[in-house]
Amino acid sequence: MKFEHVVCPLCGCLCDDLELIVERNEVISTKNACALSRSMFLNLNADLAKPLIEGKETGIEACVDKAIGIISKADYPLVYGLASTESNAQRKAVELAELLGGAIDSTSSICHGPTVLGVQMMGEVTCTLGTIMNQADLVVFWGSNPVDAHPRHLTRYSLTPRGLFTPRGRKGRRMIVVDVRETKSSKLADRFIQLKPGTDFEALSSLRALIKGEKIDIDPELKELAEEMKSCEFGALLFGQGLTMSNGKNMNVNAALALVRDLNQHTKFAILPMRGHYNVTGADMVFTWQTGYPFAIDFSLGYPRYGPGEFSVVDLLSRKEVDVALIIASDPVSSLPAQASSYLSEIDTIVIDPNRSMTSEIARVVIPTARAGISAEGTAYRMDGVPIRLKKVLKSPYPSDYEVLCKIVNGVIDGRSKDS
Amino acid sequence: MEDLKIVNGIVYDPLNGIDGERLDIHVSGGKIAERAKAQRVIDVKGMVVMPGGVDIHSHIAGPKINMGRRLRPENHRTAPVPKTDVTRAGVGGGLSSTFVTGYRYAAMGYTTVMEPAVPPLMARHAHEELNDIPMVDKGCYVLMGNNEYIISHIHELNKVENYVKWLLNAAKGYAIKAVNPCGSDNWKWGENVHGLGEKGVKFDATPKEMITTLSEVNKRLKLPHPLHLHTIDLGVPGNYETTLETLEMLKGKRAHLTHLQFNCYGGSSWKDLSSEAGGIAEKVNDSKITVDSGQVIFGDVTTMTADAPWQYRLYRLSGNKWVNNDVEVECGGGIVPYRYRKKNSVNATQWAIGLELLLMIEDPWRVYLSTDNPNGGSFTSYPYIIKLLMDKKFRKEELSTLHQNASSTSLPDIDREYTLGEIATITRGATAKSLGLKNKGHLGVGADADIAIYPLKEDIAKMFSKASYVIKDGDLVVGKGKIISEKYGKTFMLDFKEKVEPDPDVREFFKYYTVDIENYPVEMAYLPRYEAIKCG
Amino acid sequence: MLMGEGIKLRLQKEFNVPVDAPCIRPDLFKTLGNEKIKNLDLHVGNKVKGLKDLFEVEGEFSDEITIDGDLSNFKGIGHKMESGKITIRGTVGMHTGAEMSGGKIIIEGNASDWLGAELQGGMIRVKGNAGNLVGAGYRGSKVGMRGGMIIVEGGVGNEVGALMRRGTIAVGNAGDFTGCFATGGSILVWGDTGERTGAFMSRGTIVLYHEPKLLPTFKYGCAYNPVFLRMLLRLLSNWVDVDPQYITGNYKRYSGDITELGKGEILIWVG
Amino acid sequence: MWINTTEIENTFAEAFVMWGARVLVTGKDEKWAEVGAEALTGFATSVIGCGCEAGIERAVKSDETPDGRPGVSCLLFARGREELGDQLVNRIGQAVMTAPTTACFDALEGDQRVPVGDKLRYFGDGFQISKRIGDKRYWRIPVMEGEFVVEDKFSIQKGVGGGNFILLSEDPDTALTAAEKAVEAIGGMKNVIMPFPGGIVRSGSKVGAKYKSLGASTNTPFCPTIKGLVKTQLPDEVNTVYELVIDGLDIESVKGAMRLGIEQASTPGIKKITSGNYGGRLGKYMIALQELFGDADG
Repeated sequence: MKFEHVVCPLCGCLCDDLELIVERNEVISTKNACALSRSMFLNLNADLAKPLIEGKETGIEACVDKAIGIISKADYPLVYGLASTESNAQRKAVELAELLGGAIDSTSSICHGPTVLGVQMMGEVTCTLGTIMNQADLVVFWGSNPVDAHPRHLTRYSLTPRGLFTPRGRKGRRMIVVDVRETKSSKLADRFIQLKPGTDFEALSSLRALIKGEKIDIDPELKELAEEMKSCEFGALLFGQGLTMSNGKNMNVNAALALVRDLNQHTKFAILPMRGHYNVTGADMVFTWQTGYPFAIDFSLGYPRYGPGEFSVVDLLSRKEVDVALIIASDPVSSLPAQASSYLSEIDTIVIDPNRSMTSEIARVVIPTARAGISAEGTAYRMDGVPIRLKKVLKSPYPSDYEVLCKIVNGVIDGRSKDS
Repeated sequence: MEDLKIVNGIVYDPLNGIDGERLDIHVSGGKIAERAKAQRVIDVKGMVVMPGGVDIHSHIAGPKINMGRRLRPENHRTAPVPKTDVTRAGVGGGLSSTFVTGYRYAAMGYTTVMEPAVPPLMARHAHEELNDIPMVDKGCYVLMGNNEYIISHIHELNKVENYVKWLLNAAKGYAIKAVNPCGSDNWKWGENVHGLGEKGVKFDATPKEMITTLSEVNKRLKLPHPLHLHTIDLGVPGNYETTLETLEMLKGKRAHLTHLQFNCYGGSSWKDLSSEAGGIAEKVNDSKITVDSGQVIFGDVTTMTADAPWQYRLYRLSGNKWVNNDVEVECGGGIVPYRYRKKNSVNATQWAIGLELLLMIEDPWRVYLSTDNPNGGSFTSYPYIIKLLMDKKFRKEELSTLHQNASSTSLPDIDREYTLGEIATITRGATAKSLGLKNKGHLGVGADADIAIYPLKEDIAKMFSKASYVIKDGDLVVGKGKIISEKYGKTFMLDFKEKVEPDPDVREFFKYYTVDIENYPVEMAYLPRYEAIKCG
Repeated sequence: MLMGEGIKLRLQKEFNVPVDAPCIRPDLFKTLGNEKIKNLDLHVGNKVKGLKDLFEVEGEFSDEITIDGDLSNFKGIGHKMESGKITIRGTVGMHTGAEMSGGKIIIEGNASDWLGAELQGGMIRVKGNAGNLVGAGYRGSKVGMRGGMIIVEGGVGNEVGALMRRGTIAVGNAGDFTGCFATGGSILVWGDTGERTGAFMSRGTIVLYHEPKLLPTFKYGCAYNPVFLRMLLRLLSNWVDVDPQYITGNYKRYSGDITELGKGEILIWVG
Repeated sequence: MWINTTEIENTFAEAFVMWGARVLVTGKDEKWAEVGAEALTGFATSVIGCGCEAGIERAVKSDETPDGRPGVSCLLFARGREELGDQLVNRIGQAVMTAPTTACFDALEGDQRVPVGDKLRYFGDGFQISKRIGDKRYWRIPVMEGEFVVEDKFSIQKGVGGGNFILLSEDPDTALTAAEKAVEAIGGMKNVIMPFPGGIVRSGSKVGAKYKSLGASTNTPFCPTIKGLVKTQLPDEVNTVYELVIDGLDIESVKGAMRLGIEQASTPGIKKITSGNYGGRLGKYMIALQELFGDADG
């Protein structure tokens, strides 16, 4: 069976033009998919999670009941993950955290959390990816390597496509890469500026000063870059974790946001974060409309409080402040610093995930689910905030993340009404 | 859902010509009924009974308000809203979270709210948020005034008509919205338009052509609500001339000019900005146009509009943080926090203009209450505005605390005081009528049983800020200003009768989008509770 | 109320989950008898408990509070207090003294992040170290500390005095982004400072006693002995030992951050 | 009444209300503090022609000044609040800001305050910096030498102007010596200044004049050279008269200064000490000379 216009639930590009051939509930070929995406679609059945309690396989109902039992008794539970699921599951997760008086955080806090902090400080002059396609004659990739991390970004959105006002495609666009090392992307660039590691902030600040017309003693390449940025017709700065997770973090983002904002006194310029997980943006969105805050939220007082560095996953775990962790569609053991992730094996950790992961290995309860975007529908938000509906192409024996979370929420409520 | 009988109330139902009569209201099956087998009788002796409020223009859902929420944790921090046994937690500052938005509207007796500016590409997001707003029915208007397909087909009315129809259906929108037509598109190149006749930077289309085209299409499609227009030159000193020209251009046509306060400025700079509300009101009196006021409220607000060049200007003026988002081929938008100050001459004049419009436009069926939430202030300020309208003395007292420039408007000389019937008109009857929502804004038999019951209080602001009872679709949801039961309303969309297919041109145009045309239309999954209003 | 009496809290249990304790404030305690103090609510994780469940409470009707115990996970002690004195004989958690407008907090151990955040007035003294964002503005705010004084004898983390508008902060060592986004006020760092001191500052003063690595967006002015600094140091010498040479010595003056208004200053002592 | 061989006339000195301020000028060393203070209080003998009356109160040691440098405390008096404010702005701006190394502080505890630094700051052309240290606000104005620091507002209070006594002597040298002795003694006192040159006035004045354009003219009843032509107040043997004028922050300080001055000046050869009064028309305070000592005797 052939599925067209399929949305790829892998990276923040959320390409929606894939074609899949499905036979016997397996994807047997893909069209338009990048290498990462193809590999994902063709290996969907590898490493599937099984319902486990204390490492022993059991029924999914038993797992859900066990999870309800654990989480209902928690003094301060953490709900975490949610970057690789759809928005209904995210909504339900917020409801659960609120109900429990716990904390909720998404993987934003370990990738583009600094971006959010930057935006809250400086504002953000941005656009959708199609605006870049249609208008940009200059694209600057800063601390991001789209060729490896977002393989179709350059061809679908930012470099080669011919848009409404960019009929010459690649020929009409300058590509600049600023990074601390050569990458596959920098090799494609018209100009590559290699920074000393940990000096992004200085470089961005210097560019701002140059754009204001200040004279400073700086690398001539940066001076040329400043001129290029000022004189383009429509520029875009696309930044990744090379900026957000290097020395300076949110301050680097502040400087980048300010640079782009200031450039708008001279030309049109926009800035976009190159977000990794396909729906990490959605987690920000859902959390924000339900609570006012995009990540690192605490409900222990009955209302939402915002605390990056306080209620964010790394901080809560490394300070050992939570007593139960519910991990949804994420693998913190593989992605968090050891000091934080090791605590997950000390407490009651529950994992809701379609696949086995390092976290499910250490979890007390594992609840397998139907994978969003493959076996469950729902909304995902592209890295630029464009919402796209994920498709269901395969059947799964398991309920979706959303369905499992609904059961847990209802279970907690039922448990309470029995108690009282 | 039990049947109800609401007895002994003093009823204001302007659409049915009822102005303060003591009447009993019967509710059955979620509708107003001739006679209900009332199992439950609510005695509202001495209270005022009105149809549920209908807000025609309030930014409550979608990418823009959510970006605003994300931008302003400092605003939320001071306004936490704890969960209760029946309600969800959230934040309730000027940018309330979705749940709190619903609760706050309901507590004031509002039961229908329209989100007025949705980029079609982001409509799915708007619907997701609308679905998380409890207590009220809702709908959204679709941004079209800077749509590059329309701009580039501006002289092909049939194509535009087909496209608009398809787009409204794709976005599951309720009305056509135009914001700074052609100006926001120019902002994609850092420019704006000045005057109705100015051409775009990249396109051969003028604001005038865009407005007349959309208004004509609106008419041809027989949409229930007229073109909802945020016209050009908003916020700029001296813009009243453009506004008069716009009104002249639309004379005899149906159109709704929104938050008109921002378009009534005389003078040539911020220093000599003055009110031209009188002339504008006269022109409105002399037309078929409807308007909403866009009252400003003193204090901290977050301005947000698809008028992106205006937001850039406001950023440069205020130095506050600024968000801009250009949406491919459709529109753009901006967000800037701002503080309206009593002692600021411009802000004080803006405050006065909003009231002048409401008081000088004679026909309450054609001027509606709004703050352009959250731009001029929060919707939670409506009771305060109602008090200003109903109480001349209070108006004067407030005026005396403002910068003197507010007193050089005609406001001090206006003696008009709104009656409760007129308040009911500008907050529900007329707005429902303008929206073409035949089951809203009145208490006639067959109407949705959305009922707001207010305690008759000395202080009018207090009276309207906490309804004694609110009934939504026949269920009692608010008691003494508190939510006693959470309930989700429906979303209004349009019913075009026949299937809507895009023109081949539109398919061709989608190469300028980064989303496949097949994935573009909002699926019905996003409207779990809906009512499709027939066009025509 | 007799002088010297005061209220004593002794922590009885140790917790890992965070405890939200803004009720511990002298201007409130001064109005309460012992029983009422004992019954004040605290949030321990998602549970509400009484003060007496955690502390042994002695004394009543006093605006001097002394607390013994490891309060590392206690947040918001002295939040918004307007008067009185808290002495913490140990280490304390986040948001201590945040938004306070008067009175005094003495911390004999260490303090955590957001110490004295958005401080309006009063004084906080820490014998040990403090965390990040001391005296800073909360997320999204335009203005951080608006007055008062914070003295940390040990080191502090990053972004001390972020968004500061008025007041004085004096610390042993400081991390990165000291005084970022400042629009006024004075920050003195007796020891070492990290990188990017004064980033985005538009006004305000940062005084350093060890040669830092400055951002390229700060511009050198001259070396001189600033009279106002003599005054500030003499005032500070009421609470900390100030080397007389700091008062009489010369300072190199840098203006910045030129990416912003550029009217801030970094003064570096040259002896 | 007599002190030693000097007759103290039974009359009163007529003093009036003035607004006073205490300005502390500091500098790199005593010299430059003094230079600033001298300039600040220069040409300030009489409000009649100088706008204010001012003088140095005392030297202030470095450990008592806000910036830890030597200072000089000055008192300035003017008829009204606004005049005093203007004088402070003009004088501090022209005489202290211009003087090398100086800084300028408010050294009065008063409840009313006038803007000074707050006005002078504009000289900084946008580069001035406001600093709050303790509970006071200062302005730092960039100047060619470095920075001039001046307090934002200065306290003012109601004070007393025109406390005086007049020495009548046979011999010019005796008169001057006695006057100097009085000045020296009063110089050690707080809260008062003697605004005239060396603390001594030779050209005492009376209210009114023959010429309509003048409000005051030479004190003819006390001018020895024209004794024969006017209704004189001078005995025949008197050849020289000096007046000592004292302005103070409060009446008690002025009285104390007058008492000490009269005691010190009552030396052989000083025939009589009297004082200028205008029949009660000039001022609020009438300081009876003899009562000064009545008080002292107790």
